Amino acid sequence: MKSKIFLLLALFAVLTSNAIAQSSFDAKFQKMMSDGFRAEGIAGLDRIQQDETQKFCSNPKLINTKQGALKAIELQKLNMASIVQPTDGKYIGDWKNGEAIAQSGRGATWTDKPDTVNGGGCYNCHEINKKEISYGNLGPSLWNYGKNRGYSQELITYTWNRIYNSKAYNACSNMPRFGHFKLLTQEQMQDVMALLLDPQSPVNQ
Amino acid sequence: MGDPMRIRAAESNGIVDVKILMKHDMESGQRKDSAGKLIPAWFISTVSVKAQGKEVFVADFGSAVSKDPFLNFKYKGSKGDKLVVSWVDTKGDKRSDEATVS
Amino acid sequence: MKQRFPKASMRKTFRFVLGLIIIGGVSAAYAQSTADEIAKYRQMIADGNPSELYEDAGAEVWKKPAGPKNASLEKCNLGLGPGVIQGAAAQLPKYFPDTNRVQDLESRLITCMSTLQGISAQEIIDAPIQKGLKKDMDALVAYVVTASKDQKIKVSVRHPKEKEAYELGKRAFYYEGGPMDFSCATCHGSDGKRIRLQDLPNLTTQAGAAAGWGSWPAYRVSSGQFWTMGLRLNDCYRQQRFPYPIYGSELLTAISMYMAVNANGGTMQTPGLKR
Amino acid sequence: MNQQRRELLKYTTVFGLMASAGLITSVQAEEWNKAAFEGKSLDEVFKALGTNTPDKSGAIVINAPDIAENGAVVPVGITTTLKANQLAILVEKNPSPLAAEFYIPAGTEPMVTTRIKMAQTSNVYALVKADGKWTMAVKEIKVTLGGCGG
Repeated sequence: MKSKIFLLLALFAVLTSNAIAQSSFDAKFQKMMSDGFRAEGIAGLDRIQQDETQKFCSNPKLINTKQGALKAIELQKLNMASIVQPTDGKYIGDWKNGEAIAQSGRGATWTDKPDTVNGGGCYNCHEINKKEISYGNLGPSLWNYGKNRGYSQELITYTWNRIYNSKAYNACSNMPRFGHFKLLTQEQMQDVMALLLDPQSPVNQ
Repeated sequence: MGDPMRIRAAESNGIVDVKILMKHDMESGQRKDSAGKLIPAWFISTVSVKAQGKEVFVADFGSAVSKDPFLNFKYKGSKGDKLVVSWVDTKGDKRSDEATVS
Repeated sequence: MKQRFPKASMRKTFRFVLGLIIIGGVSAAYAQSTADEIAKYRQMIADGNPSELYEDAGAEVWKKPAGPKNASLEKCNLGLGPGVIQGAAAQLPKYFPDTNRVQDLESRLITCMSTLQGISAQEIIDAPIQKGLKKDMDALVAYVVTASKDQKIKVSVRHPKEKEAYELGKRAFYYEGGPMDFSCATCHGSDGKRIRLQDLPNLTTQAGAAAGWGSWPAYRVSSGQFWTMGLRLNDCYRQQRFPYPIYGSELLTAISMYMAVNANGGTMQTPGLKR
Repeated sequence: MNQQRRELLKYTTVFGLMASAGLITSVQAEEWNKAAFEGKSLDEVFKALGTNTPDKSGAIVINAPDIAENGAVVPVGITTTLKANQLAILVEKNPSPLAAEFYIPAGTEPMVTTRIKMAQTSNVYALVKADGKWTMAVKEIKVTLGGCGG
């Protein structure tokens, strides 16, 4: 009996000391982050304040647990709910503009101005038009995107949602939430949609 | 007065392989500064290389030679040759450095 | 035997050939040849690394008396004893008892410049990139890391503060934020990834960290500048759309510690030459 | 041109003493072909070099990658089996096509490697002057966009 109590006490001591160590580590980390950055140009310190999705995705250990899987579903719902469909009902814009947006990786850095037109940076991570040989592979190839998948309304809505807020489908997707954080305007997203989904777009040839 | 160059010259079978790196911005006149103003052209226009006092190589550059220019050429020579590399740029700045063939 | 060419692959081939015709010879066939040609490009520019120009300048800065105390840096202790440069960068970051903290090369050079030469540390931190005291720093870094070329990366985590810096760096590596939701891990957390045509080392593995950590600082062809690790990380955070990381901060040292320890056993190929 | 050049070299040796005395440097005495370097098209450059469009020659090799990872630094080398005394590198789509010109005295190998800037994907021309006649080789070099582009 005595030894059981002792064991329990010992366990408690280990747990609390772990917890104390953890919270002191957390405090050190927070201090390091807040001392480590300063605001510059359009990049304010608010950018290191995390929303719930970012907080969750910064913890790779948690993501791979059962609890993490449940949290991911909850966050996906949250992100899905924030998506706004195009206010003018138009999903497909001009693929030529879309190509230019896909090529440009500019915008939102501290060397950009508040009026810098953001690009989508799509080629950084995706193969899109095969004519562009300089493309990244963090995301899947989008060559023949519409042609391979058909041009259904379902696909169109899905694609809009993916560009607007990729975290609606995968809580820790590597793809920026272009609509959610207003990285692209509605018109720009319509143009990128056209690049992928206009049957005339070179992507679908 | 420009910054020092890096000159490497090594002889093998009677041929001296010369590699030169020069420190220069080589402004093309096409670039804009952060305020959107065109940065005027300013580049090395001529590089001359002498071995034992004799001219063995001359390069004339336009505005399209890269920043911190690199040159590689070969001439018939020997170990111990004294090389003098001189450049002049479009503002009249000059630089001369020496090296010995190894 | 009849099925030697399955239909699917025939269709693929057909589509491929069709693709070739339609887009005028630019096609998927590039994948391999693109990689080969990029490799050839890198090999060609590797001969004649302009970092050497910075290294020469750094040797001068190291020896020249400067600052209010009019002293040189020849007694600077980078971890292997006063004035020892050979191999020093391969063992950084590390814990220094005199400052009671873990320091990377740049943070340590700031300490030397302030204690030996009397130069204000804040002045170095605040100097604009590539100018004034930062220009001296760039040259010094080029000089010091060249003296570790071909050395084995050997960074200690024996001291509790070293271990802690590693853990803090790891956490910062996975810290997601900004309007694009990026962390270091977004691009450097898995194998075989590229942005455009640039390979992204997986810094969470030994091989990737050795390739990444081991080839910076480097002369960067696209900017025509020599970049220290401090500047490399500064631009990573800029591209991550984060605010501005403070030069010489604990944060940059911790991130460096995370990469360097992961890279242990690899080889310093510094200074590198990058796109 | 060739004759002029030789005279210039002689001139340079005459001034050698002055140069070594620091009065002038020999590089000052070199002729920089302003018209050629400021030519805005291949034809203008050819004209300034004193030639029509040069014939293509199999004896000239351009050593350069097919794809440049960055247009700011594109390595380009020329080698030739011709008895060249002058070499030149031209980039068709640069605002000023002539990138560099090289003079090869006797005893120097007819080869050079340097690095040039390319504004975009373009044909690159290696020109070689031998026995008073310009010939050339052509190679397309693709310039790719790199990095995050921010």
